Amino acid sequence: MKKHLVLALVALVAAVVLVPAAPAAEKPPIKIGFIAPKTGNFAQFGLDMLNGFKLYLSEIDYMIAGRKVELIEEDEGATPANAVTKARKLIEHDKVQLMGGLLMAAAAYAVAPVVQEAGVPLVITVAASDDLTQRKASKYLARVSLTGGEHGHVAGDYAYRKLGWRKVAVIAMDYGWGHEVTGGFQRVFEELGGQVIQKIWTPVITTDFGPYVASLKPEADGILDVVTGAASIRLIGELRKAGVLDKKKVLAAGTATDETLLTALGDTALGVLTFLPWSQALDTPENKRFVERIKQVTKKDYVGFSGAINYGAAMWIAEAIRQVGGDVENKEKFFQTLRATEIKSSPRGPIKIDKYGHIIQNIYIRRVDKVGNLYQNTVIETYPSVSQFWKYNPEEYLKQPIYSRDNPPCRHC
Amino acid sequence: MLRVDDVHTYYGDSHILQGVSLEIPRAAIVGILGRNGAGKTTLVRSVMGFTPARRGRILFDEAEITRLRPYRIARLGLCVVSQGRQIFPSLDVAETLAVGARPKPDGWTVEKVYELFPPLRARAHHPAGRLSGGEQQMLAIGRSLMTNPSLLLLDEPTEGLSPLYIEAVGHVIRTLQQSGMSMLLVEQRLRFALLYADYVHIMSRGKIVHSSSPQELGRDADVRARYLGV
Amino acid sequence: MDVAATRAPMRLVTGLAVALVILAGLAPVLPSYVVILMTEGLIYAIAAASLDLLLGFAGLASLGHSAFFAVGAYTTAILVTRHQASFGAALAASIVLAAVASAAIAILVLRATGIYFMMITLAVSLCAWGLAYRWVSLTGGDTGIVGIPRPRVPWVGLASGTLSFYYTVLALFVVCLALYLLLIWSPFGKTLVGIRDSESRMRVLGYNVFLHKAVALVVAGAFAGLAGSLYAYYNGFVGPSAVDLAHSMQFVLMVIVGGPGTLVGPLIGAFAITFLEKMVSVFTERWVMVLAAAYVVTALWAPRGMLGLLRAAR
Amino acid sequence: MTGHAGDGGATPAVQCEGVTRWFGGLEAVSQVSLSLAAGERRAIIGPNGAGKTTLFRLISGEMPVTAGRVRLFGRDITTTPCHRRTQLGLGRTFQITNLFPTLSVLDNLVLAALGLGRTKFSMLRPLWTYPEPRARALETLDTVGLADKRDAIVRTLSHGEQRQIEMALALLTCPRVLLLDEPTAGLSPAESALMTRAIQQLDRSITILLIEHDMDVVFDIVSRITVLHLGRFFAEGSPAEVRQDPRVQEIYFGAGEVTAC
Amino acid sequence: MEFWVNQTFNGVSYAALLFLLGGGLTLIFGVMKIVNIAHGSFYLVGGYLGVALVAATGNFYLALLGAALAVAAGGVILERVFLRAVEGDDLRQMLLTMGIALFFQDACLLVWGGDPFNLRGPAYFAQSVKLGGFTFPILRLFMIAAAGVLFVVLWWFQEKTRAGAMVRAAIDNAEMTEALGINVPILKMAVFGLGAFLAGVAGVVGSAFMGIYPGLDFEILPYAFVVVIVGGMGSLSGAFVAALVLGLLDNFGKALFPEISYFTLFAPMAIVLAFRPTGLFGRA
Repeated sequence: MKKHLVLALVALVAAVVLVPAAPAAEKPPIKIGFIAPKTGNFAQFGLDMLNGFKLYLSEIDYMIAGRKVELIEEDEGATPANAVTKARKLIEHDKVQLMGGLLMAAAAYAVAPVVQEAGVPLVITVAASDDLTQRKASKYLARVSLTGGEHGHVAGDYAYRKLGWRKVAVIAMDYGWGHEVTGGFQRVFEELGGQVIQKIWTPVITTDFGPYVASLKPEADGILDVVTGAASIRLIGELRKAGVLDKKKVLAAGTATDETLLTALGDTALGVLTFLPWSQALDTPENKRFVERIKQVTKKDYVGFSGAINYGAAMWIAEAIRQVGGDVENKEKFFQTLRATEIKSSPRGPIKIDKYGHIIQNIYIRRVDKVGNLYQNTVIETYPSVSQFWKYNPEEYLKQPIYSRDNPPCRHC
Repeated sequence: MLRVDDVHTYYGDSHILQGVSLEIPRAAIVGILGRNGAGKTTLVRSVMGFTPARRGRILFDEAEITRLRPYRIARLGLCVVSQGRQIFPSLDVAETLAVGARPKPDGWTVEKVYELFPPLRARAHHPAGRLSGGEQQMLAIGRSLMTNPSLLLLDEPTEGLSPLYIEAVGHVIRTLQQSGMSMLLVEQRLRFALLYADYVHIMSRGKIVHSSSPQELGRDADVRARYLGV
Repeated sequence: MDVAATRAPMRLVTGLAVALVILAGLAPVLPSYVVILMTEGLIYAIAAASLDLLLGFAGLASLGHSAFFAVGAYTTAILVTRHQASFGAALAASIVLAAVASAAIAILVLRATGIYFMMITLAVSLCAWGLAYRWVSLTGGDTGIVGIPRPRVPWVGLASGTLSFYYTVLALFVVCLALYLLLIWSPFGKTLVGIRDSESRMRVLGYNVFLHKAVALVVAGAFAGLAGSLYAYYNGFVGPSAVDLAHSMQFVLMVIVGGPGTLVGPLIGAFAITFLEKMVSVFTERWVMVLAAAYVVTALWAPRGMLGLLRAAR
Repeated sequence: MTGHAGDGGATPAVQCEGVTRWFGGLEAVSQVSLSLAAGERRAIIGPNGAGKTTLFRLISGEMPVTAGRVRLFGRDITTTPCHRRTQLGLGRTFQITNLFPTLSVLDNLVLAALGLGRTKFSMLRPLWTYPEPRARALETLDTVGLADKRDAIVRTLSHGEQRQIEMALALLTCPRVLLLDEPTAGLSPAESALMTRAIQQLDRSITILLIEHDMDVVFDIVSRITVLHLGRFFAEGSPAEVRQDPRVQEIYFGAGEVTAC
Repeated sequence: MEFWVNQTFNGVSYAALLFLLGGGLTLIFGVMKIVNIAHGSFYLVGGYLGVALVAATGNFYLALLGAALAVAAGGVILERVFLRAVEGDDLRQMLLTMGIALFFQDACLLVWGGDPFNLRGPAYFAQSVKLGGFTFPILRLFMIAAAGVLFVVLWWFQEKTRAGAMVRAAIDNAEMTEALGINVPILKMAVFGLGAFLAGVAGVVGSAFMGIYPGLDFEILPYAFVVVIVGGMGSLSGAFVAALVLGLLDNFGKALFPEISYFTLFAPMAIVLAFRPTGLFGRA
């Protein structure tokens, strides 16, 4: 028995030692670790992330500033704990110079301290939780995706000023993203004079939205919908069937009508308004070119949001590496450069980073339309260069607790 | 009709039947006597295929059935009336009779079973689990008859019955024999077995230790005392 | 003192000691990722072995074991991040609270047996998940609790955090292993096997079967709490995924894959599944298929788990 | 054996008053009353299905009564849990051998020896370091003559050997009242005789209630017989009286002949 | 008034979905006595096949039948090739069905990718009927009808046909059933196939109702368990009543006390089991 154990161990050791056999070049490749789910519930998001990220790298032949780029992909599965383990592997075993990816907020929160401790720059390319770049911001972390709060702010402003809503009912998923979008929305909307008259929190696994939709208050001018992923299909379908969508406008957090869901949503989502830093239908040359290229990779009509923002993330990282002349080994300089890097045009528009490490970017208001046989998120309004702090003073903003179920409290419910 | 040839059966590691051989001629009743734990029920289980013999052969009408699945054995014309009756509580009486029925020209029908066991007719739509012990035994026998077997294995058919019912069971056994059915009658009641069997075997510790006509056994107090404690 | 009775245990202890020396000695020369996974394997081994006390020894197939594991993990996370508790204090509190939680749950679940026990513990597991998710003020909801620093245990001459934590876990593992062995050899351990074999006989021999089962649940829960505490330190964070059904299933699978009722089997199972998941996934995206195949093959051809297979091979 | 002497003639060792048990619609035991003096040896007989084993379970507490009361040395134990009754001195064997099949013979006996002590909760010391239960187990093992089988796994023993262990387990609980459910079931005449002698030689202070089919065994052991039929009390008397009673012969033996095997 | 009518209707339609989920599992539980962890996979595969068949044929009912039959066939093969080898050992059955479930999870990801699909039913599924001032979505009516019809058919089959009596006999005592010459191995295979068929139906109907995506297999598995356990293993009527009770409880729980949404299904299960360890209609 002992013999078997020893043999097994030896085999494992051999396997690990032999795999990352580095080519003996004069300048070793730049190693980028990338953590994304490739199995489990969120596998498609992860694959889209990788598709976008790798599309840019392949466009530049995996060469930046004369150095080869080696991308080491790790699967986080569906559990944040896996992400931590894989992050440790990338840091300690592969000795990556930069780490990217991360889809789920929980995984990002869990990985951030580990990466921080190792002093490796971490670029979060999807995970949206506010505090990653606010109260829990860390030195080596930058985020080029989005936050719930910033999106909520934009939506609150749009709902009050452009849609003319005064009373709103909210139906939102009972987790960070839902709390933060709702919180941001409520703060801006109520400061402008509106009232949130109902907040329904739905468990992340909700098979039937019937009971919630039926209890939406009829006096609301409109509905804020913060339900994402496959559950969005159910909620929007239910809103349509119950007749809510015929009577009222629904303003939904962007990924509720992500391009990858449009086929499944079909006609039910027509007319739903959403807000997000990108749309497949965004009419810029950069975006058109990107959409065309990524379609060749995925062979699908619809391009997911996570692919687009990861393409931009790769552009931005590559630009930073170029600016340090490929000298990523000088961690401090590399990281300072990374944070200072600006891109004038990416598929979603310009990208720059605030001093807390979060992206400043355009946020678009979109409407689900049918054009020919295909559905699209038509861009109907642009909020340029939105900060995660909206128009508030960052220091004061950060003194308040993070948006949560009861913050801001529902005074008009 | 049935030949059991040097059969060895195990439960896990324990060697229960240790080389049992016997034969049942056509239209004969062969009795098996013995104490608890002698292996009588295991013999029935081996013949029926519930606990297949590990060694030895069992032939039915010259066809080997040693390792067939129980339903294949049953379809060849064997049926068992198990110890403890093994009634289906979810079925009513009529359903129980119908569930395994394999009709044959001039064979058993529900009507004939009711004629044989009149109390069952009155209870036709009662759940089987609510019948009295005697009625359950009738149902167990009736259920087996509905498969029109040519050989019936009766495992302690009188267990737990009142004298009245015991007599009724005896009467049924006699009737069945006259209709040409063969039977293996496993019994603890010596008198009952002596009364109905054409030939008796006594089992002890997984072996057949005595074989004779019932009359001989009736005379042989020594054997009775040694193996049956009577 | 019965000398003959000690022969088999002594062989087992010798074998385990050799294995432990190998585990300890190899670590410095192994790639760090392997050491990381070995750390995880050890933590899961503690948890899986504690479940084996229930499943393999007392015959209680619990699908709710991750609930106690999670109580330990959350206790540590809360105490360390909000109250700056020391390693020892966090560990102790985790063990105690997990034991208390198991005692409470025991009253609810112990009337059921067999498959129904499995199902009521499944229900407990699902409710615990809901609680972890919903009780945001305590558990941090879906993002859980982050920023749990690794315990600082000064190991002579060790700089690497990974290696130092590995030895910390290994040391605790050795303590647990010793306690497990004492337990299964002890009078109480024997009573559990007796209950598995025949509850009715145990009752007429004067045993309060309910109490013994409850004590077993509490003991197993305490060990699961310890493992959970280490898990919190290991990952640096705790979230609802520590409580979910998949995690509970994983413990059960570790025990079955390794060989229930053997104590050593679940240790092997814990290592096997940890490495299958996290090592294979480095090499292929289709690691789930590999894991699936491993389960199917074990179920079909290793009726007594991997340990049974190893024993048969000898 | 450290059985107590009887608590005097006044208090019966076991007393059942109108004990009744329903299973769904079936009355398995109905209004059974019986009383055993301390030190008495009594048999319960009756055809299969008479409710004998069910009555045992009601007395031992494995199953709650539907109605009626059970007393042990005058103490009402109707609602006392099974394991407490054992601690109060009630021992029992099973008709269908009920042992710990995956454990060794010695471990079976040691578990029985531990049942009444505090040691059974000890978790941090190996069992083999406790000399007392082991010594008691070995002593009992000697008396039943299975010393050479002590390390055999019980599952692999013969039926006769398992019956002996069945008895040994009950004796290790130091019973003052012993319920024996067909102790000779399935034994050969020689084994049966040995078992009968072993029961005869038990400490006279132990009150014995015996279910048995083998009339020779019954006559050798007991002084009184209670007959149950269809869950009800049917008759009671000395062995000779019961044997002569034509009604008993009618229900139990079939007409006329003693045929129990 | 409107609230109560609407929510009751929602609850009943949700109960219909729960019954479709749990009905097949309870049959499998009863006859085979196994914890079939792959039941969610049958649902998942059924849903995906349904989506593919709707796309290919354009006919929802054809897709429903085709997908369910395909899943049933798959179930039969699984039973014959794998499950029979581990009969009677519940731990190994669990390990095996877990392996099978993981295999299908990954295979579905490989074949259909990770994007969610919504199974497109007939156009009238998106419409509602108005009755006495209340609005009833046709899809939900269809779910209720589907569950109702299936329950009646299954109940009739189990209680009124000889094959159904065989199934009940096998649940009560498989050995004795086989001794009557009934081919119990085939019966088990057929029941497993029937259970898989129902899971396939649930997959197609469920996908029309709530879409289909990776991970749904393990998301719905606990729901199926809840129905089976609360109803009592092997009891079709139990599953029906349990689904109804749980559907209404869950629905009103969520509507009236959204704060406890997480517990409206599983806490009742724990409580029922704590007091009736074999479920509402279960026999030990």
